This record gives sequence, structure tokens and C-alpha cells, in this order.
Amino acid sequence: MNNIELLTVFMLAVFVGFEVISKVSTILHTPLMSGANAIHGVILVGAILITGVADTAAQLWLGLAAVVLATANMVGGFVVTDRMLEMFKGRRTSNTPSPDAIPAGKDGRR
Amino acid sequence: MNNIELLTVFMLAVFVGFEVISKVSTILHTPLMSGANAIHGVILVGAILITGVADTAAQLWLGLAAVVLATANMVGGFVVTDRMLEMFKGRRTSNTPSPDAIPAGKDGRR
Amino acid sequence: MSNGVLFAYFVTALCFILALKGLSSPKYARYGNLVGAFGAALAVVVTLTLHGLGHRIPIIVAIVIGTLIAVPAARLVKMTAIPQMVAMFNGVGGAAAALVSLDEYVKQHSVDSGGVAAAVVFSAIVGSVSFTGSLVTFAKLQGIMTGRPVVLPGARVFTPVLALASVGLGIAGIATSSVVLVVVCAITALALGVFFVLPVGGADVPVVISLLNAFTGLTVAASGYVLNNTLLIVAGTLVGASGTLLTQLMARAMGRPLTGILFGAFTGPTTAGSTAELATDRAVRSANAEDIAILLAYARKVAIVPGYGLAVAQAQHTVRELADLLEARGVQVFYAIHPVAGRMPGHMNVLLAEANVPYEQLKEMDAANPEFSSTDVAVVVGANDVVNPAARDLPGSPIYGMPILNVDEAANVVFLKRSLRPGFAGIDNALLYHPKTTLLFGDAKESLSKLVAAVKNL
Amino acid sequence: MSNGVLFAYFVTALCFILALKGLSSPKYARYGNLVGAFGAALAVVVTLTLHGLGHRIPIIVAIVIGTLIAVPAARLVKMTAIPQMVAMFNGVGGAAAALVSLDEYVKQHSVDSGGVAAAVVFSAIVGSVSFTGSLVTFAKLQGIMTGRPVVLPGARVFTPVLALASVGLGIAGIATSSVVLVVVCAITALALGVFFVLPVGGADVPVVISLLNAFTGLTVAASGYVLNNTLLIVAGTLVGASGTLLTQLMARAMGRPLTGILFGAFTGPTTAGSTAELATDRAVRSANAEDIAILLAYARKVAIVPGYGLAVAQAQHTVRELADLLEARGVQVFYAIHPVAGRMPGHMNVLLAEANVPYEQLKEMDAANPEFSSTDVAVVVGANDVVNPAARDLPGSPIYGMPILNVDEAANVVFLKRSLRPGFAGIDNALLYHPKTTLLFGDAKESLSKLVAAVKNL
Amino acid sequence: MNVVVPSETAEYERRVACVPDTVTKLRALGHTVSVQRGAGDAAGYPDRLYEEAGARIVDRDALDDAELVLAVQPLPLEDARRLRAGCLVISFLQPAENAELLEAFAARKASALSLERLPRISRAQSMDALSSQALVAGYRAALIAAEKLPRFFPLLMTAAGTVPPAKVLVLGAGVAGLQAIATARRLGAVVSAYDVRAAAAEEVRSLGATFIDLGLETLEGAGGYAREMTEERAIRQRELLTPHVAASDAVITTAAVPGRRAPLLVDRAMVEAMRPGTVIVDIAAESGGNVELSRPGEEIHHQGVLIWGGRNMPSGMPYDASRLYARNVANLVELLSKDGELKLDLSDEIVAASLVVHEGQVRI
Amino acid sequence: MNVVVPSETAEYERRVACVPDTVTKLRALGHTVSVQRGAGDAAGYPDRLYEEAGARIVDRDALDDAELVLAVQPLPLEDARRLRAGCLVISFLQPAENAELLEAFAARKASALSLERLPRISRAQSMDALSSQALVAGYRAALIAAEKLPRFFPLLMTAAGTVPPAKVLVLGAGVAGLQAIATARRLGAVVSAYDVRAAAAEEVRSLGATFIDLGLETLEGAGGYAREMTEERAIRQRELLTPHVAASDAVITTAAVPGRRAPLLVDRAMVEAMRPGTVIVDIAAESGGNVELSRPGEEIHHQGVLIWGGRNMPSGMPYDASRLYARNVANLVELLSKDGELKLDLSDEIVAASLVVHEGQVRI
Ligand SMILES: NC(=O)c1ccc[n+]([C@@H]2O[C@H](COP(=O)([O-])OP(=O)(O)OC[C@H]3O[C@@H](n4cnc5c(N)ncnc54)[C@H](OP(=O)(O)O)[C@@H]3O)[C@@H](O)[C@H]2O)c1
Ligand SMILES: NC(=O)c1ccc[n+]([C@@H]2O[C@H](COP(=O)([O-])OP(=O)(O)OC[C@H]3O[C@@H](n4cnc5c(N)ncnc54)[C@H](OP(=O)(O)O)[C@@H]3O)[C@@H](O)[C@H]2O)c1
Ligand SMILES: NC(=O)c1ccc[n+]([C@@H]2O[C@H](COP(=O)([O-])OP(=O)(O)OC[C@H]3O[C@@H](n4cnc5c(N)ncnc54)[C@H](O)[C@@H]3O)[C@@H](O)[C@H]2O)c1
Ligand SMILES: NC(=O)c1ccc[n+]([C@@H]2O[C@H](COP(=O)([O-])OP(=O)(O)OC[C@H]3O[C@@H](n4cnc5c(N)ncnc54)[C@H](O)[C@@H]3O)[C@@H](O)[C@H]2O)c1
Repeated sequence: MNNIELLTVFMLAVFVGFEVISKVSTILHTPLMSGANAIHGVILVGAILITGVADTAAQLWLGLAAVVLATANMVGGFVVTDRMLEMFKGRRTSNTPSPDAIPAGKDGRR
Repeated sequence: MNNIELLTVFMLAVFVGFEVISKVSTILHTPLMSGANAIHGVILVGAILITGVADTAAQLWLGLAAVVLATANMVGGFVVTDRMLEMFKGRRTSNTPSPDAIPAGKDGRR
Repeated sequence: MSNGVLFAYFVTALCFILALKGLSSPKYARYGNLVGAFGAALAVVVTLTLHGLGHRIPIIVAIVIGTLIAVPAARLVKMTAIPQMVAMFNGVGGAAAALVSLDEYVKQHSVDSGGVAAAVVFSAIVGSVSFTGSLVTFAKLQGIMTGRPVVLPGARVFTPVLALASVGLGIAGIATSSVVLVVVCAITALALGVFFVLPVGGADVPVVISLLNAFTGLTVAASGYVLNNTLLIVAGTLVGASGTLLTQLMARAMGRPLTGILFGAFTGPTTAGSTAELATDRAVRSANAEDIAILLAYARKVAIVPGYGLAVAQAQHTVRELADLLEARGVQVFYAIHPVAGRMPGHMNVLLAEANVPYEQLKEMDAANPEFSSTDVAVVVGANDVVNPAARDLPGSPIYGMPILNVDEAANVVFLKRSLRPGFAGIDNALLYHPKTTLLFGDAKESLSKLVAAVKNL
Repeated sequence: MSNGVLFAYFVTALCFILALKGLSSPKYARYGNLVGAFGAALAVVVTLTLHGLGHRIPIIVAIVIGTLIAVPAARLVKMTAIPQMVAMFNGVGGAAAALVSLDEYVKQHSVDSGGVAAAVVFSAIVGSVSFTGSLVTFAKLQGIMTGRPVVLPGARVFTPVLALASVGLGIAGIATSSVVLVVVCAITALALGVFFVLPVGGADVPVVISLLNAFTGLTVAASGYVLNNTLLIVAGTLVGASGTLLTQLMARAMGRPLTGILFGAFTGPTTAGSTAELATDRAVRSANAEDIAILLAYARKVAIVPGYGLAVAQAQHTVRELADLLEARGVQVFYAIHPVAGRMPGHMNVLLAEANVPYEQLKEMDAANPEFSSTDVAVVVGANDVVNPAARDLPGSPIYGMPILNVDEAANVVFLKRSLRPGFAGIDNALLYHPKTTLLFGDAKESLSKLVAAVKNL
Repeated sequence: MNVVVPSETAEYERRVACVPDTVTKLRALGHTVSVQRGAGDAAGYPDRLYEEAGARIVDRDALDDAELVLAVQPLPLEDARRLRAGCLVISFLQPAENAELLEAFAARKASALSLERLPRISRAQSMDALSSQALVAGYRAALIAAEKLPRFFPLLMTAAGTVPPAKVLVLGAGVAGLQAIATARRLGAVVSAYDVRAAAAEEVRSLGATFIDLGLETLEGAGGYAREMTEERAIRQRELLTPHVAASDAVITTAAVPGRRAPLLVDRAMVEAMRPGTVIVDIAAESGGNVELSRPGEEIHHQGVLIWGGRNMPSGMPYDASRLYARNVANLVELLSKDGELKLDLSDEIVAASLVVHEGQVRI
Repeated sequence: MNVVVPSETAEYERRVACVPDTVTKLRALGHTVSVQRGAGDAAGYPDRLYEEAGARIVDRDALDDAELVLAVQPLPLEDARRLRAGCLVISFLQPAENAELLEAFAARKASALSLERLPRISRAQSMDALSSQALVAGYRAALIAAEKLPRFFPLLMTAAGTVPPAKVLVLGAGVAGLQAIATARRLGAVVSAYDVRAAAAEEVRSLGATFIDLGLETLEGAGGYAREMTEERAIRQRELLTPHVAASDAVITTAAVPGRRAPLLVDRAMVEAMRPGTVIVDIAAESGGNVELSRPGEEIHHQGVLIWGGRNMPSGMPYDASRLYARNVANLVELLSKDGELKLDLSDEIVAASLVVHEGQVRI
């Protein structure tokens, strides 16, 4: 892709990124942040790719470190998001939202 | 661009197209349709490009026909949309919405 | 192409997105349209100044001609005829896109990749369908032909055959690198467009215009693919996607499935119009809450005319909520109380007092009647007899001689009721069928709740 | 790379978009997360099976190690510690992205295009900032260091210098094709990350986490550019864009400008937390209507406790609207009426009767009190003394001995009042500061209207 | 034309057939208006106000020259006998019970228009004095029930405990009954109601009260009125109503069938099934009573139940009752007037139905 | 302990100090309850119900052995003189006016607790009989005003024209005044109110009525009550109120200052400025009257204005008034009881303030 094409892709992705979350309710801020966080864990793909072509030991170790970190980001991110979202599992269940479910953003001081 | 990249652009554009209008109110259906209609008048660019490199008279005439049609689409589209949108010019003006302002979609029969 | 031109195209694509975004909010719609126009102009100017562009003069002349045709048409057309104008513009756009692809095909004669070949056929077929389909919708709306669904004998079989034929011709044309076959394919598609739209009923035509609009968008995207032009791809896809969604939204707003609109004439007799279920010969205009909400929110003066239905629905609190909302937006609101509205003297007073409507907002009939001529919208909530012009105009009617609220003097009348059934006196109300009347069917409380929600969303 | 792999990447990008879409609606959030996870897994598996990938075993081992660290950490962490967990994961992601870019740079040693060089420096700096910044937020939230804003002496000058230095080093490194300089640049950026986050107050930390999250997204996009990988570009950009918007939304939800959050500690003394304006030493938790709406909409049983403030605000109709809405969603709602709520005997009865609240929904104190322990949310609307635990627990308080509504037995308590001012008896209410209490400040009628709107939007 | 408004002579009658406002209106129609001295005093309209509105204050002898007499109650026989020929009298007339009076009018060649006989068509609503006076009666019935009941109507949760709301039962949901329902509901009572007309159920619910469905067939008569019950049905209806009556704190009865004795809805046994300290207000007491034990104008205590029999209930609120009545009458006069003259157009269904004496003929 | 509830002997008094419900409650506290035969009859509580609740039905001589006497009005002197030593009497006592009675209690070494003297602290709200009875009085005042007014309270737009809503003015917005406001508003009247306390403005508005701000300084006394006005201010206040009174259809006065004659809010001239056909309800008539012309228990007609003077207004609704009063008293007894015995803890501010006679001493 040439740079303008990349720019086009970038611009479209920015719009999609903005639009899909533009109506999110406050209660979902934290899970959404966490989910987005997991998504950028896809850097793991990049980490694998560079590690796979590592020539020197330094590169290999650097790459493997990146793989570990990226895996932690991705896997941990999705798991923790899922936990946060348990409260939305369905209505009429016995686990009602606890006060913790209110995003910490409001109450860092308690 | 290779095909997958094109696909990516296409997919992103589809999302943008969907998302930006997903919350439109009924009263704007017709103007929005008309505005979108004007936008695809940008085929004029394509028409100019092919006409510009026309080799044969047939190609030239075909191309010029396309230019005329595309221009009509684009210019007419924007102008007519603007007319429709006059009612949204601002509040407190004396021209209140007339019953005509209700999209024809509802009352093809009157 | 230089990076500068590509960047200009990029800016144009951005403008188009912003245009669509603006067009979907009442506040920014006009602005959005201008942004779109700016983007389009930018792209055209940049293209015209391209180094090495041939036939510059004829092209500019063609553009001028196109403009001279389009602007007066768009400016002078009657407001009510705008839908057919849009259809027309859309149709010529589709034709242009098909021509562009064909022309490129003719030029290259054979195409290198399967993808481009498919794109040529796609734009030839879909562009043609869009063209003739739009012409037919134009004819229907303009009254050149009947607005009723037209089902030609054998069409049920013939139309799919036509579709298959045109696809087959296209494939054959590509396979044999034959220009003629592809042109024949396009011509077949022209016929297909006609047959596609003929069976659609007049009331449903706008939905079809929107669908054809999306078709044209996709044609443009395909042409872009053929020309390897990102701007056309992005713009065409945007229109294709938003047009598809819009078509669905429009169909939903009319409470009819898209398939019913397109193919209903083949399967059942109820395609005539969306109000076919009402047991009346005369047409009424019904709308949904969003439309009426805009009518109300942008009015200067609104009269609320409560009747027995308000009491039945126990909607007194909701009606007050709506009035308060409108007042907060700067609309002047009053309640016009007919002396015998409801079923006991003072029925409306009891109701509205319960909702704490300030007494100052209530106007008795004699005070309300002079107000209607300067009222933008009269919202009749579950009242009927007390606004029935028959009482004024129709000697011999059982209610003749009863003074009524002259809501028909308001610029717009909106009725909230459940059906076209008459009220206490059991007589029909001609005002329901009046051109300035819009009906919102449903229980008054529910309808009012919807209006409240819709006004809040503006 | 084969078309198959590219297509898989395309599917992954699609999954990510759908994931973000899902995550922004309560109904589909969980599903969205799963779709995202599926997409990510697909991309990883496809990459691992790439023809010609070296060091496959060590890579898989590394992945297993990463998983073994992350899963238990994510599973076992206490609900309240989740924000710092997210920060941590984000930080390591940033580090990984920076490492990937650096590694590629090391490998190519010099880069061909200015664009790629810029991308390397960008991801080195931003990834590093994200990494150490996240570590500091973690420390702040985990209580390892103080949650108060920390402004080191000279930081006001030092931080911008550090930022300039790291950019300068990066440029120099690229210009001289020096690996060392770029590494030094990254190390400087590590320090920058620390100084960037230190001055942020504890209550504002989540906003900063979101910002760092967007940073990481952009780092990933930059890495994608370096590796010429569309998936990374699209995914990174998505996260960068949505993360930026989210950061703004979060700041707005707290009623504070982003700049105030980031740099407030340098300019004024009010950065301690978003509730600093309240004239009290004890912390209260205030939330906005959307949060409380979800709390209510997903509860099974809600108690509404009206008091004098409901009467002052004349919010009786609105409170009923809210209750009706909740009931329509299947929530069980009752009104708990304290015998001396308001300023005259039966004050609440008069009010609620006006709004036509069915008598069956009213529970007098003795009937209401046993209900609270099974109540999910008690909404206290403009009441104060009648729910003040001091009357029960604090001999010597002027209201000691007065029976109260035991709302503190409910799982959550929401107060709608305008301030922390006391009620009739003039004494402070400890329940306002209780961890299970959330305040929605403002006139009761306005607050209730907002709740109604928010519940409707769910 | 010479319009005369005599004082009402009937016992308990405090209303007046013309108020200063309507004097103005009648004068605008081209009539001269004479009001007997003190005619409006009891209703709160002193002579001064009539004079200001342009009426002459006269004594009763003015009836001798009257061309149009406006009254609330039927004129006394001796007044009827002094009317001049061609004079028109508009008032309530209870024609079925006042045959002698009608004969007297006929004998004087005077005409008489009975307001009870106005057809209930849309056009006549503004002249419908039965409706307007029933409105007053219904409102007062609810107030009296509230005032007489030794308990609160509304629910009150107070520091001294919770007072449950009163249960009010309204029997007969015509104009008066609906207004009684509305008023009792406003005061916070829990209201239920019963009526024999089919439309009543929805009407009752439209006021937020509960309709009691006994499962009996409805009884629709002509002109939107009810039909008389058969004795068999009456018994069955009382039987089915008994538990509802017994559970009520206050019962308000308003049932009527035009031209008949009021239907008996609550008999002695039903009263005895009620708790002590409860109240019954029977606004139909004068026309025979919906309650077996009620007596017009009396408060009967029966086994702890107070039975309040209405007698000319609108008169209890004479100011507004007169205002409404006078407007009804003025609207009617407007219909009958042409250029300051009276014109009795017997082809008009309103006139045809209500003119009970004309040109020496009793028309019923 | 032996609790005795004598019949009330005062004229017009229909309440009773103990209802069957509270018999149950007192018995649960370990007391035995004796009720004089017929004591609850006037309030709607027959002896049978007391018996069912576990009370003994006795005659008045039971007072001789009473350890605790519950009454509404102060006991007659002769009853006080038969009490045994250590007996406690709980009732309204109007201690300022009943010095002789207090002396009689002291002479018998009986104790007496005056409900008027209960401090208005949160804990005592459930025993606050002044509040609960004022509630009844305020409700009834509005009903009576509605019933006496010859016009409608609500706005009605009818076929016979529009009836404007009544304008009601409430003077004194304490417990009774607020309830009167609420009730009049419920009936649809347009209500405005005035009071001297600072908090009253917001309280009045919280009921949807208009507060009249005269621009005078507020008069806050101890315990949330008002202070007495100086004569100068009283004159100024009346002057400023005159146009408001003159514009009203109904005026309800409820102003009081504890232990003082009721303030004079409406003098003769103000009454004369009102239109004929208007109504004043003065519920402070017994304690001197807020209205110059009012007489307790009488309806005075003055120049077309009806002035209704209240006399023992709660008694007009004896069933619920007794229920509330009895619960107040029972809550008080609960406070004073320990293991079935009475324990007068003078360190408790409630007891200290309200116990006016104790151990042979009059404590005021
Ligand atoms: N005021 C009095 O004293 C009195 C007494 C007796 C008779 N009347 C007569 O009653 C009539 C009053 O006129 P009006 O205009 O008030 O009432 P109306 O003419 O009876 O019309 C009421 C309308 O409300 C609609 N409706 C009923 N329930 C509804 C609901 N839940 N939601 C929405 N709409 C509902 C009905 O249409 P749908 O069925 O289509 O919904 C009906 O057309 C007059 O003819 C008058 O003469 C009045
Ligand atoms: N019922 C009776 O008969 C009676 C009579 C006299 C006294 N009292 C006493 O009155 C008290 C009643 O308790 P309560 O809990 O009902 O009332 P409260 O303790 O007086 O508290 C009322 C609360 O409402 C809030 N508020 C006021 N206006 C508001 C508005 N417009 N919007 C939102 N909130 C508003 C105030 O807080 P902000 O200022 O922060 O908004 C205040 O804290 C008791 O102490 C009782 O003893 C009762
Ligand atoms: N269109 C008009 O102009 C107009 C005007 C006023 C009233 N109306 C209609 O006429 C109806 C009756 O009017 P009204 O109040 O003068 O009637 P009414 O005074 O004759 O009777 C009062 C009510 O008693 C009911 N009733 C009769 N027998 C009964 C029985 N056995 N048990 C229970 N209820 C019994 C009747 O159905 C009626 O509702 C009104 O409800 C209204 O719908 C129409
Ligand atoms: N905390 C509690 O337990 C409690 C209980 C009941 C009442 N209260 C408070 O006490 C207040 C007064 O109670 P109350 O009704 O028994 O008082 P009250 O009967 O002594 O007086 C009635 C009203 O008359 C007003 N008033 C006095 N002089 C006046 C004048 N010159 N002009 C106009 N108005 C005048 C008073 O301000 C008072 O509002 C209540 O409003 C309430 O706020 C508190």
C-alpha cells in the first residue's frame, strides 16, 4: 500500500473506532477500556513474526520477551474483561450488580 | 493495493457507512437519501478520467455522455438536498414545517 | 497520479464521511450537505487539472451542460415532486457509472484480472438496473403511469429469467472478451430494472429509490475498482452501505418488510400502500412519532386538544410531560378544552389538574378558537367529536350546531387515536382525511410516550 | 504471506470492530469480548502455522508462559483491583509493541523510508511511556505509593525537557542509524512515562489508564506500519481512536477537562479528586445518571424512599415515571414511606397520590424495613433524617430514638440530593459517606428526569 | 320582549334562574329583563349586580305582564293563573307530577317548556340543565360523604401510624356519579363504581376508578339513559352488590331512570351489613331513593350507619349552580329568540320535545 | 398495671383515648386495660371490639383504682379528686387554664402528663398528639370550606360555561395549615398561604401552593413554633393581608402561638372587604380566634360572608382522630413502661417537659 492508501485505511479505522463506541454508557467505560486493551494485545502477531525471523540471540530474546508480554496483554485482557462483564450476563439472576460495578473512575478515594 | 487490502478498505467503509447513519431520525430519511445520491455523483471523477484518455470517437462520446449524466447526478443531488434541508435552517423562523416536510415515504397516496 | 491528487481525493473521501454524518442529525444536516458538495467540487477540480488529461474542453463543456440541466431542475421542482427528482438524479448516476466501467472495458478490451472483470459486469448490470428502475419510479411518482403495483402476466417467471440471462451474458462476454456480449448484458439489465420496479406500489416507491441509490453506490465502487481509484471505491461503498441501511430503516419506519415491498405484489393483495389495513376508501396520512416530534419541536405554537381518549388512556401525566418538554424548547403550548370533551362536565379539568397542568395553560373554547389560525400544530389527543367540522359545516349531521374547536384552522393537525373509529356521536370525522392532518395510531399514552422520547432525542 | 493468511487477518480485523461495537452496549458486551478473543486467537494460530516461521518452539513456550502468568492474575484479582490489573496488562502491551518495533529496527539496522523511521521512534517513545506510565498507575491504585498527585520539585520544567530529549534522541538515532541512540531514546521515554503520570490524582487515574491504552493502540499501529502488517495497523488504529474518544468520555463523565486531569497538579490545588469541591473531609462517591440507571435497570428489587426534597422539587410525577419504567423492565419497585418524611403528616401520600402512584406500591415503615435486606437498590429521593442511621446507632444525637427506614441494609443506596447539607434536624448523615452509597447531586426532579432518560436508553 | 325572573318560592330552593351575566346576554338578544327584588340574594347575587347588568328590579306582580318567565322550580299554581296569554315559562317542570299546573298554563294559553325534556343531542348540551345541576349534585355528594365520614378519605402515613384510605362505592355513574367519583378520587379515596349502562365501565375507568362488573346484562334505554330494571333483576343486582356495599366506608348513590321512581339499589339488609361508622349519601332520595332507608333532607342513623338523603342538592351550592343553570336557560332563550322576539319552531327537535304546553294544549 | 379509659364528658367530645388496637398494644406492654362502658361509642368503637381486644368493660368507679388514666380532655375535677396516690393521668390538660385541676392532682399525690407539653423532638414525634389532631383539623377545615362555599373549588369547563376555580387563602401553615392547603389543592382550588415562620415558604411551595411574601421579618420561636407578634406588627400584617383576603373565595385560618391567645389575623374590616358568598373557616376560634368575628362552634353571617368558627374540630372525625390520638398515647405509655410497671424518668427530656404534676408538686 502506498502512503495515501494507508492514510485512507487509517482514516477509515479512526472513524470506525470513534463511531462504534460513540454511544457507550458510562457503566461500560471500564470494560470497554479493558476490551480495547486486550485487542491491542494483537501485537503478539507482530512479536511472533519478528521472533520467527530472529537472527541473533539478542533478537531472539528480545522477541521472546515481547511474545510473553504481548500474550499477557492479550490473554489477560480478554479474561479480565470477561470477568467485569459477568454482571451483564443476563437479567433476573441472583448476582445483582455490586457497588464495585460502578467504574472506579468515580471513587478512587473510597 | 492488493485484493485483501481492498477488502479491508471496503469493510471499513461499509462500517463507516452503517455507523454514521445508524441513529438517523425518520424525518431525515429523504434528505439523507438525496445527499448520499449526490455523493455517488463523484463517479464524475471516473467519467472525466476515462474521457480524458479516450482514444476513439465512440469512447469520447460515451465518456462525455457519462460526464453529463454524472454532473447532473452530483450537482442536482446537492442542490435538491439543500432545498429539502431548508426547513432545518434554524429555529424560531417564520417558515414552520409544512405537512410536505413529512417524508413522502409515508404518504405516497395523498 | 501525483501524491497531491491522491491526497485531494483522500480529503474528498473524508468530506463525504462527514457529510453523511452531518446529514443524519437535524442540526448539522445542511452543513453536512455543504461539506459533501465541497469535497465533490475539490475532487472534480483536481481531476480536471490533472497533468495530461485529454479532451479538457469537451469535458468542461459537458460538465457545464450537466450543470445547466440539473440546477434549474433541482431549484424549480415543486417540493412535493422532490422524490421523483432524486430518483431521476440517481438513475443518471447509475447510468454514468455503468458507462464508465463499460468504457474502460472497451478501452482495455480484455481485462487482466478476474476481479476487474467481475466488477465490470457488476457495474454494467447494477448500473443499468438502477438507471431504468429509477426511470420507472420517476414515472410512477410523477403520475406518468399508475402508482399501483403492476404485475405483467408471466412476470413472476420472466423477471428471474431476465436476471439470470443478464448475468450469464456478462460472464460469457468476459470469457470471450466480447464487448458486444457485455453491452447486450447491460441492455438486458435495463429491461430487468423496469421489471424489478413495476410491481412496487406507489406508497413504497421511496423505499425502492433508496435501494436503487445504494445500488448506484455499489456500481460506483465497482467502477472505482475497475479504474483502480480509491476515492470512487470509498465513496461508492459509503453510499452503498448507508443506502442499504437507510432502505431498511425506511422500510421499518413504514412497518413493512423489504421483501414485502419488493415482491409483495406477487404474493398477496396488500401492497397497495401501507395504510391498506384501514377499512376505508379514503386515504389518510399516518406518520411515526419521530416525524411528528420534529413537527412539534420546530413549531412556534402548539395546541393540545384533549378528549375522552386521553382519559381512557389515562395519559394525563404523559401529555403534560410532552407539553413541558416543548415549552422548555421555547415552543408556546396551550391546552384547548372543549366544554363537552370527555364524558362528564369538567372531565378534562379533573384529568389535567391531576397532572398539575397550570390553570393558566388551559384555554376554554371561546378563548382557544381565535388562536388556532396562528397555531402551527394542533395535537388532538383522543378527541374526535369536539373537533369534527361536520358540527359546523354539515347541516343534518347529528352534531350539527354544536360549537367545536376549530383545529382545522391550524397549519397542521395531528390526531393521536387508535383507529379511524368515530367517537361518542358515532359519526365520521372528515378532518381525519384532510391533507393537513397526520395520524399517529395507537393508545394515546403510548403514542405520547413515544413523542416524548422522540422530542428528547432531537 | 499467502492470501489465506491475509484473509485470516482480515477476519480478525473484522472481529475486532465487532468486538468494540459489542462492548459498547450492555446487552452484547460479553459477546463482543468473546468475538474479539476469537479474532485474536485466529490471528495468532494462523501466524504460528506460517510457513517458514523460525523458533516455533520457543515462541510457543513463551506464549504458554505469558498465558500462565496472565490467566491466574486476571481470574483471581479482586473485583476492586481490576483497574490496576488493566493498567498492568496495558503497560506490558505497550512494552511489547515498542520491543517489536525496536527489534525490527535492530534487524534492518537502517530503514529505507522516512515514514518507517518515524514509526520506529514513535513506537519506541509512546510504547515506553505507556509501559512505565501504566506501572505508576498500577502502583498508585494498588496503594504501593500514594494516590495523591505527586509533583516533584522542578517537574514543571523537567518533564517537557525529558519529552524533547527523547524525541531528539530518536531523531538523532535514526539520522545516524544508531541502534544505541534509539535505545537511549526509549529509556528516556521510560522516565518520561513516570513523570507524566506522577502528578495525576488517584481519582483521575482511570482516565489516564484509558489514555495510555490509546497510546498503546497507536504504538501497535506504528509497529504495524514498520512491519507492513495491515492487521496491526487497523487494530492499533481502532484502539487508538476508540481509546481517545473513551478517554474524553470518561473525563467528561467526571465533569473535568482532560487537561485538568493531566496537568492540573501544576496549575491549581484542586486535583486531589473530583469531589474536592465538597466542603467535607470525608470522601463521598458520586456518580452520574447513566451509572445509576444501569444499577437500577439490572436490579431485581428497588426501594424508592421519598422525603421532603421530593416535595420541594415537585418531582412526584417524575419519580413515578421512573418507577413505572423499572417495573416495565421487570424490576420489583416499592415506595418506602417514613411516617414523618416531609413536613406534614402524610406529606408523601399527598404527593404520590397526585402522581397516581397505586396505593399498593406504598409500604409504611414497619412493612418496608424487613424488605431492605433483600433490596438491591434503595433510591433515597430528597430524604435525609428519615434514613439517618444516627437515629438508631448514635445515642446523644438529637434524632436518637426516632425509628428510621433501614435503607443501609439494602445492597446499594443511591441518594438524590443537591448537596451534602443536612435535613430538618440539621445533623450530618453518616450514610452519605458509606461505601455502599452513591450520590447523584442535583435537584431531585432533574436527577430523576436524567435517570428516566438513561434507563430508556439502555 | 319582557323577560321576568321571579324569586323561587319552594322550600330549600336557593338558586335563581338568571344571574347578572346572563342578564347581559339576554339583553344582547334584544330582551328586557326584570328580576324580582331579592331573587338572587340566597344564591349570592345581590340586586345591585342585576341593576348594574341592566335589569329592572321589580316585585312579583311583574309576572302579570311577562312574556317570558325564567324559573328554576315549577311556578306555584297561583302564579301560573296570573300569566297572560302567549307567555312562555321555562323551568324544571316535572311534567309527570304536575298535571294540574300544566292545565293551568293551558287554561291561560301560556306555553311551558320543561328543561327535563330537552333531548340529549349534541346541539342541546349547552342548554342541558339536568347535566349541569347533576354536576353540582355529584360534587357535593362526594364532599358531604367526606365530611360526614368519621374517617379520612386519603391514605396517610404518619408518625401516629398509618390511616388506610376510605373505600368509596358510587352506584350509578351518570353525570352526577362520575363527578362524585372524580371528587372522591381527588380526595384520595379508593373508588369503585357500578352502573347498568354498557359505556359506564370505560367511563368509570377513565377517571381512574374501578368498575364493578356484576356479570349482569346491561340496560340501555333511549337517548343514552338507562332502562328500568325488572324486579327480578333488581333483586339479583342487590344480592351481587351486597358484599361491595358491606366492604365500603362510604356509598354514594346516584342512579336514576328518567320519568320513573329511582331504582332501589340498597335495601335495609345491605345497610345492616355495613360497618358502624360508615356513611351513605343518596342523592336520588327525592325521587324515591336508591336506598330503602333514606329520606330526602334527613340524616338517618341506622345501626351505626349514617344515611344522608339528598334534597335539592344543587341548591346547597347556589352560586355556581345558578350560574350554570342561568347559562343553560340563556342558551335556550337564544335558540328561541329571533330579533328580540320569541319564535317557537316546533320543527326543531329541541323545541318539539320540551315544549309541554303550547297554544292551550298540554302536549304530553 | 391497671390502665383505665374513662368516657369523655366534655360537650362535643366524641373521641376516645384508647381504641381496640391500642388495647392490644398496652396489654403487650404488660398492662391490664379497663374501658368505661360506651367510651368508644361516639367514635365508632363499640364495647364489643374492646372486649375482643382483651379490655374489661367497667363503669366510671374503676377510676378509683386506676394506676394510669388515659383521656382526651382534662378530667373533671370530681374525677381528679377520686384518684389514688401515684396514679398517672395522660391527656390534653391546657395546664395554663386548669390550675385548679392540677392542684387537685397534686393534692391526691397523683401525677399528670400534659400532651401539649411534649417537646417537638424527633423521638417524640410518634407521641405528638397535637400534630395528629392538627392533621385532622386541617383536613376537616378544607372540607368544611369546600362544603360551605356556594361555589366549586375546582376549575370546570362545561357546556354551560366555565366555572373558575375557587381562590383559597390559608393563614398559618403549621401542621393543620399545610394539611388544609394539601386538601384544598387536591380539590382543585388555587391556594395561597401565609405564615410567619421562615421555613413555611418552602413548605407551602412543596405542596404546590403559592406563598404570600409580605416582606415582613419572620418570627421564629423556640421548638419550631412561632413567636407572638407585637401589636404593631399585627396591625401591619393585617394591612398587608387585606387585599389577599379580599380577593379570596375561602379563607382558612390556623395560626397559633403555644400558650398564647391565637393571633388576630383578620379583623372586621377585612371581612367586610370580602365579597358576599365567601367563607372563612377559623380553626383557632376556640383559642381566641384568628378572625375577629368568629365564635367557636358557630356560623356567623356577616355582610354575606360566612364565618365558621371551629370547636373541637378533630372530634368531627372521631374515628380516625381517636385512632391517631390513641396511638400517640400508647407510644407514650410504651416509653414510660418498664416490665409492666410505670417508670417516670425525669432525666428524660420528654417526661421532664410534659409531667406537669408529680409527687404532690405542680411543676410549672
Ligand atoms: N363532557 C360531557 O359532559 C359529555 C357527556 C356525555 C357525552 N359527551 C359527548 O362525548 C363526546 C366528547 O368528545 P371527545 O372528542 O372528547 O370524545 P369522542 O368524540 O368520544 O372521541 C374520543 C376518541 O378517542 C379515541 N380513543 C379512545 N380511547 C383511546 C385511547 N386509549 N388512546 C387513544 N385514543 C383513544 C377514540 O378513537 P379510537 O377508538 O380510534 O382510539 C375516539 O375517537 C362528545 O360527543 C360529547 O357530546 C360529553
Ligand atoms: N412529616 C412531618 O410531620 C414533619 C413535620 C415537621 C418536621 N418533620 C421533620 O422533617 C424531617 C423529614 O425528613 P426527610 O428525610 O423527609 O427530609 P429532610 O431530612 O429534611 O431532608 C430533606 C433533604 O432533601 C434534600 N432536598 C431539598 N430540596 C431538594 C431538591 N429540590 N432536590 C433534591 N433534594 C432536595 C435536602 O438536601 P440538599 O439540600 O442537599 O438537596 C435535604 O437533605 C424529619 O426530621 C422530621 O422529623 C417532619
Ligand atoms: N350527549 C349528551 O348531550 C349527553 C349529556 C349528558 C349526559 N349524557 C349521557 O347520559 C348518561 C346518563 O346521564 P344522567 O346522569 O343524566 O343519567 P340519570 O341521571 O338518568 O341516571 C344516572 C345514572 O344511573 C344509572 N342507572 C340507572 N338505573 C340503574 C340501576 N338500576 N343500577 C345502577 N345504575 C343505574 C344510569 O345508567 C345513569 O348512568 C351520561 O352518563 C352520559 O353518557 C349525554
Ligand atoms: N419535629 C417535630 O417533631 C415536629 C412535629 C410537628 C410540627 N413541627 C414543626 O412545628 C411547626 C408548627 O407546628 P404547629 O402546626 O403545631 O404550630 P401551631 O399550631 O402552634 O401554629 C400553627 C401555625 O401558625 C403560625 N403562626 C403563628 N403566628 C402567626 C401569625 N401571626 N401569622 C401567621 N401565622 C402564624 C405558626 O408559624 C404555625 O405554622 C410545624 O410547621 C413543623 O415544622 C415539628
